[in-house]
Amino acid sequence: MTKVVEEKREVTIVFAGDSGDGIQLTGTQFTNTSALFGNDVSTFPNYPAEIRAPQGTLAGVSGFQLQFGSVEVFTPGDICDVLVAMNAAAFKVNLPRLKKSGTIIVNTEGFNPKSLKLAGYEASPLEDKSLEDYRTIQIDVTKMTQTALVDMGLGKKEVDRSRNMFVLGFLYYMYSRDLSPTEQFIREKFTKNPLLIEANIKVLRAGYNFGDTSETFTSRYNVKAAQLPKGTYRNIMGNQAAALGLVAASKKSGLNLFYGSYPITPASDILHELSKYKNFEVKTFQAEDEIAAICSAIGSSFGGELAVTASSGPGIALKGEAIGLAIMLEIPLVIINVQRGGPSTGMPTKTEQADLMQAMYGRNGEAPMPIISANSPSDCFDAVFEACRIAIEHMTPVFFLSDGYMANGSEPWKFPSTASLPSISVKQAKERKEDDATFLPYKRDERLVREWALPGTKGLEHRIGGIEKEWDTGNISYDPENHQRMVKVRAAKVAKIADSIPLQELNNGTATGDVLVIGWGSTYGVIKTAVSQCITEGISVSHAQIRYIEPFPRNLGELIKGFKAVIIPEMNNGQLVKIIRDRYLIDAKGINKIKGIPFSTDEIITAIKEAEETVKKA
Amino acid sequence: MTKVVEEKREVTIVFAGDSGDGIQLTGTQFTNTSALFGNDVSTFPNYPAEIRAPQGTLAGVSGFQLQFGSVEVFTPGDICDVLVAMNAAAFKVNLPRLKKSGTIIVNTEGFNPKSLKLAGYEASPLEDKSLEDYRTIQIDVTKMTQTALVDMGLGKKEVDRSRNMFVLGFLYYMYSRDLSPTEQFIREKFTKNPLLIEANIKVLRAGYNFGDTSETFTSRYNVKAAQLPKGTYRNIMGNQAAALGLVAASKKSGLNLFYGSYPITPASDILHELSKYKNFEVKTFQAEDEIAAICSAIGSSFGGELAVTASSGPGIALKGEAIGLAIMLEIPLVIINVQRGGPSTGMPTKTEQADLMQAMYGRNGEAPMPIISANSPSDCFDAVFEACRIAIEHMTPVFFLSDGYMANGSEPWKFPSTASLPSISVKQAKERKEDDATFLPYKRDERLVREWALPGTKGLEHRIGGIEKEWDTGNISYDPENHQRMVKVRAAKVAKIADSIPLQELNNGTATGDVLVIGWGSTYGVIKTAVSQCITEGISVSHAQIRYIEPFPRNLGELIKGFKAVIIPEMNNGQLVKIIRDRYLIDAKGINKIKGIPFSTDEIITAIKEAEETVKKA
Amino acid sequence: MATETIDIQLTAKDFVTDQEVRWCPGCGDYSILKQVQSILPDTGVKKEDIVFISGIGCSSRFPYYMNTFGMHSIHGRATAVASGLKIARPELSVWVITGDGDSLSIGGNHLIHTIRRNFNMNILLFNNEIYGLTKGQYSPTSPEGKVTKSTPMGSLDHPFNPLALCLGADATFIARAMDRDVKHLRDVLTRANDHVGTSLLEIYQNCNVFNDGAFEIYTDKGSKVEEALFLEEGQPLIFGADNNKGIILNSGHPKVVRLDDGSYTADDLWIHDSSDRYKAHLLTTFFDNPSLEGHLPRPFGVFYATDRFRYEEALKDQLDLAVDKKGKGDLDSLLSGKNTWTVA
Amino acid sequence: MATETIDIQLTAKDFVTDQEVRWCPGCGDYSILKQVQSILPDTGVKKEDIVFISGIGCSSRFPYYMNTFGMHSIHGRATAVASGLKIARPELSVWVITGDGDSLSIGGNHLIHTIRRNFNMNILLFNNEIYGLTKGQYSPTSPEGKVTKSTPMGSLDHPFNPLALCLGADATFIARAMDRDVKHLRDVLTRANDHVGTSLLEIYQNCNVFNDGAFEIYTDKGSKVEEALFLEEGQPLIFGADNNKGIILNSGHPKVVRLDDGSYTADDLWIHDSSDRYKAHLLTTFFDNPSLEGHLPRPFGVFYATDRFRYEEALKDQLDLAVDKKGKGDLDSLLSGKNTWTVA
Ligand SMILES: Cc1ncc(C[n+]2csc(CCOP(=O)(O)OP(=O)(O)O)c2C)c(N)n1
Ligand SMILES: Cc1ncc(C[n+]2csc(CCOP(=O)(O)OP(=O)(O)O)c2C)c(N)n1
Ligand code: SF4
Ligand code: SF4
Ligand SMILES: [Mg+2]
Ligand SMILES: [Mg+2]
Repeated sequence: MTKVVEEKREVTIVFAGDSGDGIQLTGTQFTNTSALFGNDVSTFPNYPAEIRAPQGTLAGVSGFQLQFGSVEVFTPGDICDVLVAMNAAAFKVNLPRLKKSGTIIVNTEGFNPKSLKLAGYEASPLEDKSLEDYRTIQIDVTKMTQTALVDMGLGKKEVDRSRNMFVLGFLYYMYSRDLSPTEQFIREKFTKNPLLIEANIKVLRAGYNFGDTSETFTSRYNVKAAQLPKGTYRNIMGNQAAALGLVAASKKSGLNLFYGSYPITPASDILHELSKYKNFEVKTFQAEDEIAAICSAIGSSFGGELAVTASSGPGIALKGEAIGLAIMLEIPLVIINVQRGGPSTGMPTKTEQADLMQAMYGRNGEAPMPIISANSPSDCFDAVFEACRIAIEHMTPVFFLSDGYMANGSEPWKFPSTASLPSISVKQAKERKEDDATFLPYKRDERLVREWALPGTKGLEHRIGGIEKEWDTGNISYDPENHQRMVKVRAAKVAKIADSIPLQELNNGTATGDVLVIGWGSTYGVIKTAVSQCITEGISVSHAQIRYIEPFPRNLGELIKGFKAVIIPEMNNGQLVKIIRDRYLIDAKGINKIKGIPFSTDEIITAIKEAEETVKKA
Repeated sequence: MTKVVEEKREVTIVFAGDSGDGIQLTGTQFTNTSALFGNDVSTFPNYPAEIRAPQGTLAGVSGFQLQFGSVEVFTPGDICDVLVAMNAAAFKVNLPRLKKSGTIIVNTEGFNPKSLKLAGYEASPLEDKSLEDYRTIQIDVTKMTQTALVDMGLGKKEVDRSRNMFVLGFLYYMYSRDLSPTEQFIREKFTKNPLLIEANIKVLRAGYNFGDTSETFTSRYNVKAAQLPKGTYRNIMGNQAAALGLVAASKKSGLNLFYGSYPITPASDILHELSKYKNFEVKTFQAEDEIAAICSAIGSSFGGELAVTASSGPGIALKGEAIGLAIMLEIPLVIINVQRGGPSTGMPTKTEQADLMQAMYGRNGEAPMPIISANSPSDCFDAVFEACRIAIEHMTPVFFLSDGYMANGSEPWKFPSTASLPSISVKQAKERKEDDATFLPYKRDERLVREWALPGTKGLEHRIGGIEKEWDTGNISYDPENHQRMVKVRAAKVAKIADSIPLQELNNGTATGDVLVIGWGSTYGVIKTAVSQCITEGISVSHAQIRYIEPFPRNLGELIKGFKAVIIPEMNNGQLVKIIRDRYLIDAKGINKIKGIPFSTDEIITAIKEAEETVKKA
Repeated sequence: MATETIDIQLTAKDFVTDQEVRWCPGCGDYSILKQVQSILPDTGVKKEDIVFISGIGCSSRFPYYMNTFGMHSIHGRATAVASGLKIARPELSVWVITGDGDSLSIGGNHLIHTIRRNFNMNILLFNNEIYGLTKGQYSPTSPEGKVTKSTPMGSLDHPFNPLALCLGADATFIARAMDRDVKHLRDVLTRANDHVGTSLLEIYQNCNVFNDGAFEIYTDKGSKVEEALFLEEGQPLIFGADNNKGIILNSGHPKVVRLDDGSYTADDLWIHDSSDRYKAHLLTTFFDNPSLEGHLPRPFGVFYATDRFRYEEALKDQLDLAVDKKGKGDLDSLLSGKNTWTVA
Repeated sequence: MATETIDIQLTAKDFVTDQEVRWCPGCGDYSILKQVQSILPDTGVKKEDIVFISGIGCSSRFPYYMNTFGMHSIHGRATAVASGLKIARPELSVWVITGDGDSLSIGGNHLIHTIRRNFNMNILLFNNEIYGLTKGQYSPTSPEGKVTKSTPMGSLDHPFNPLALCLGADATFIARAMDRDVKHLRDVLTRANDHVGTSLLEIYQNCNVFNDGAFEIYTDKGSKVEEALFLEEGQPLIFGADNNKGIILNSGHPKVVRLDDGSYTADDLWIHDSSDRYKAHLLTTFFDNPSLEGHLPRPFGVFYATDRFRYEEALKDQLDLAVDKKGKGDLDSLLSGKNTWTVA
């Protein structure tokens, strides 16, 4: 029997199962294999809130969605072509994401009476007529795996743990993929246990062969390599990229990296990542709390290192007072907020963009500081590198805003070479001789930046602190005129950074037109996709994704003036929109989704069309 | 020799000396006596940053400015009619505040060579021609006091400590004041030391008599009682009024007051004040830090008390995370910020309004809460009472913003009777019987407010926390739709408070016109004075002082539309102006002073005239 | 306990909520939950008079599973919230549930301040020597050199000795128990609850996902007799297979001796006296790494219990005294103050 | 101290800045400032290698007056800032200046964590048993019943015993001195500086404005001999007029005995040994209210000093080891990772 191989431009798959089912690993392997094959990929892991929620429950479902394509893909996909469900709960939670006529692959053993009950099903949905619209592939994965491993002397637990390899093998067959990258991975992972290597590879191949030999499956798909720009790629997650960006900035500035942090979801992975790089002179310090974390970073920065602290919303709230100190001290410091659903503890494992105003204003007094964000997982590298550059070159704390979506999502990254990265210039005050003029710690250059004066340097002894300081000398001053001058100069210093950052470019569309969609952060991919599609449909719409939120690029106001309507999609209740309205007095409209999950392309397209309609009517 | 008695409408005096000179006490006594006499008064104490800066230095100068009048006065005065200087440093610091032709009263002993040197004078300014424009009264107060107390057996320290009474007595003479209120005060203050009573009264009278008998002083002044609205008055400072407002709200709601706080300038006096009211069942808890302070208040509120926490900017920054928790819990809580100069430690003893944005946005996630401010010292009573009412009736944390200026300033207060105060209605959930429906902790009424369910009430057992909660039940929920619904309902609940607060009224001027001056907080008095004066001069200007900053009064947008230009004076670098611009898309202009000291009337008048000019030109 | 007692007898089941328990299967938290639910009926306190307050962490999910009043607050602050509640409502039975990260890392300051103020509340410190909820970073109780997600080359922090720290903060009650010895745990829970003042109970809790077996040496049949020392009031310090070892005090320094070779008898041994602060201090120092030669066994039970005034009671006394001295506060006279004038 | 030493001899004057000292006349802080300035030249550390870090409080103004590097940080956080600096620059000589409110109230957690990590730094805790800068509220070291601005009816907090707390946090060096006994203060400052690890020196400091005379009993000629016990290494614990009293250890419990009535001689007494942790603990308990009958005298000097690894050194070792094992980090190979593909 010949099997048809169908060409596909892009495919979205969601893997779902219990958190013990190895879903994240399965998804990551499929992603890596596809990326290595040359597809463009974009992923969205969706963890349960519990470490290990009770097996088989709705709350315990772990999901991993990915889109891969022979064209550029900017999101992990809105609706899925394929749903892989290891049990009834995973099926129930994810069915709404599946497109009509999509493919369902289920492990039938996960639909036994107990599992059905846990998922709240009266009867098995697999026997339901409602599934007629879909193509359903039912496999007793558990049994197949057991069969494959019979006589290998493994316990039931170990056998069951390799079930995911069967599914993966089967999908590799369906999408005509090579098994070798995953086989290599298995060999490395179980390097200390040859039996497990053998077992996992066996099951992986069993899954592949099952697809190949079974008569049921007549179609296979092929998603060609994408025409990505030339170069060498790797797959990378946002938090990983941020960690690498910090190490790169350390290298390019010649400063050791200090990372003071307190664990919190979803920022902790940066700490885990960096703690592996001790041979890069990277010092990670797990402090007793977020306040100690930022204060230790302030101490390290005072000592002359590239100091970084990171957290998520609630932890950032705790850092507000110390951020104010860093602003007064005018020392370099990068503060990373990997945002999650709020307020308060909120939804720790879900994504959101609701801490922008906190970054702008979350401290006492007039305390402006630069804010920069990234557009996608791999872009975290560039953005955090840029945050470090600004911090060091402009002697200021800088916020870098990431979020759970890009932190855990992944995509191919055409990584740079060390040589191609810009260097970061560090201006430290020089040793003073006896007859040199007295050192003035708060004397500024033309960019209004003071010098970094490191302990250990002769003649630079000086004292700084959080009380208002006197112009030039940095001594305590309660003088009214001095205070106003200092408040203004601190603001001007931040504003002046606009001179050295790129102008805002349009990410899509023409320089003038009907609708401008302004986004920031991880909405980049979905806005990009939606705007492209609308342009194809002939709608007059452009897209500007803002990386530099404070200060804004110099030309942003001008750019906005070219459009009749401005809409600002955000995963919050409207924050950037407030700043834009205040600054440019235009009636920008917020498009808001506060569900802990990213926008779908459709949602943005609908918003664009509504805006276009309003423009047309006017 | 007859002495002329000259009538004055209003007089501004600044008392200045070392922080050990009893300046604050002298000023307060003069204020109280004038108030008791029937003048309208307004005061502005200006402390040094140090507890006791070295004697005689510029940094150690303590000042107390007051304006009193036979007409209503709204500010402590811009320029002074009289400067009382106990030493050269006090003279130097305060001379710029004195109007040309003003009166200078100096203690000559404070201009000895050592004092001159400490103040940085080469030669005594008293012998300088530059003083010719002023009327200078030189008294060797130190010697006069010593003479008055000779043979009383007091030590030099005690004698010198009563010098301020001589000055006070002299001023009482100059302004035709009665000595008895101060004599009464002395008797109470030194009740355990009759010798000191005698001494202080002796010196006070000596000062008075010195004025009376000395031939040098030919003019006396009379400032008639003001035509204040009928009623009984007392003099009150802002922090005191806030403390009383809390006790009153406790009484009118029937809830015990819990005040959890950590000392910080300029908020500590509320703690000191409240700790005296134990017989009102007021519980004050000095916590180990600001976080414990607010968390203890959250615990107390959960237990059913009227819970309050207070701090100033840096301490408020530390409370951000816990404020988010209170927003999630939807429990009553009043958070007081007595603002001071920032950022960071800033200028602790100086005033500023730079924590508005922090109150709006200083926490993670979408976390809206009501914000209310007061217009003047006595208004702190009403504003804090209103904050308590909103907190209790709408089950929400509420910010009350005060500042150092109104906290330490004082004015006459036509205090209310308990009976005249509105009552605050507390809606607590009732005990549940066996067959009652299950209690739903997050079920809301038409105002979107949930019920307060106190431990100890049978059948109301429930668990709440900072993780997103399910509609009605309050159980943990990660459901995307539920999250959006909850974020929106928390915002709607706060927005709905606008239904129950008064419409914005104009404090001065006509309902439409050229210029609208919008203020908030302690700028009330100076804007009121400036606008009145401009209206007299025929300028088309009105004044709206906003008490309710979140939510705004429903009619604010409409009201603003009636004017061609809007200016917003703030003691910060522009904060309310941002909110107004964003909300109403009008080109409101900020008038900003960031000097740690209040606006002068002139500064506001100039701004109004400039705005008027621009309107006329357009 | 000042709390009113009840006539209908509750059972452990009355304290179970309708919320699904969501700890990992096998987590030590299950056992602790069960023992707490099982001792509460015997305290005689009404369900509605009990409040569980927690911070953030796996263990801090505890209140959701207790059918009492409860608050899952923010990380590290449970003791501060509980302090305010105790001041507001001294009659309630308040329990704080906290983890080793929650109470000793971010919440360390509130813990020691609560302890010195001696509010009448019970603090259950679930010590699993790891951050569970954030998936496996070392905690302030993790041993030196511990390899975790954030310390791939081993932890560099010298760990806290929690009971020694709390005693240093002048605790009035310190005790230790473990998830697996349920009868002993129930006994100590009851004694913690009976103590009037802040009772600090450290419970060794196994995190089978991120730190499995951290306390196995004390819970495993084989090693337990040699490694765990159970403190009993008025009894000598004896442990070991067939009770063959004991502890003596040698001019203020503890020493392990054998009871089966004739050199010492039970009469020579240190007698446990939980009112003796010096001895309690010594017991907290029984904290060596159990893999070291000559180490002392780890004590379990009540180390120390003493009576000291409670903050909330002292405050109540001041409030009463103030009323006695000044009369019940009269708002009108407070508002008018002492110096008024009238404009007619 | 790893810090390089110098050839030109500095003097106390070299450590004076041009900033006017702004404490209240008579404040105990002046003396401490002076003693610190006077011992620094003898440490042989260069001015530019010394950093003073403080929090907020009267005492925390200290760095402005030291002609070294300095930071006046925020309230309670000086130890955390200093920890980061020590990790960045282990070779610097770092001093933390803090008050009883700064270190034990808002900063309590950072203090105990710094202590357990044992960074090589010196912490000078200026204890005046009051909040000076905010004008007179009680602090965590104020005695029970203290009447202050925030406690008109007397404080309800049982105070911390700072040295007991720090020992509970496993301090490697604890000591006590006072502002008025300048020679002793200089000695103890020098020993604190010599200690390699976190040295915690509590200094009784008189706040003559808000808490005058709090330590008079230990500083006043008349009472000092009876009330202050000066600890000297290897010497018996003797105090009292004409050294007429001593302290013995009675089966682990301290007791005051007379030396002048023939019942005891110096040979019977407790010999001070700052390496004995048990004895150090006992010494911290010499903390009774001095107005109580039969109270023990208050010890001054070095209670305890021991050697334990320093966090920053252990970290340095790990960094070196990592380079040894993996080679110096190569950014390009880090950026490329293990799985790459090329689009041609
Ligand atoms: C302000 C803040 N910082 C950090 C976190 C992340 N966080 C949650 S629980 C936890 C530590 C958990 O450890 P532990 O207290 O030992 O509890 P366990 O999970 O082990 O029971 C951390 C770091 C948070 N929720 N809030
Ligand atoms: C976050 C914050 N909270 C409160 C304060 C106010 N404050 C400054 S110093 C201080 C306490 C001072 O006491 P202590 O540490 O004993 O120092 P001392 O003045 O007695 O030397 C307080 C409460 C502050 N500056 N910052
Ligand atoms: S992670 Fe550990 S502590 Fe948390 S629930 Fe799982 S087993 Fe228990
Ligand atoms: S208030 Fe007290 S501690 Fe502060 S400077 Fe004055 S005397 Fe010293
Ligand atoms: Mg733990
Ligand atoms: Mg102090």
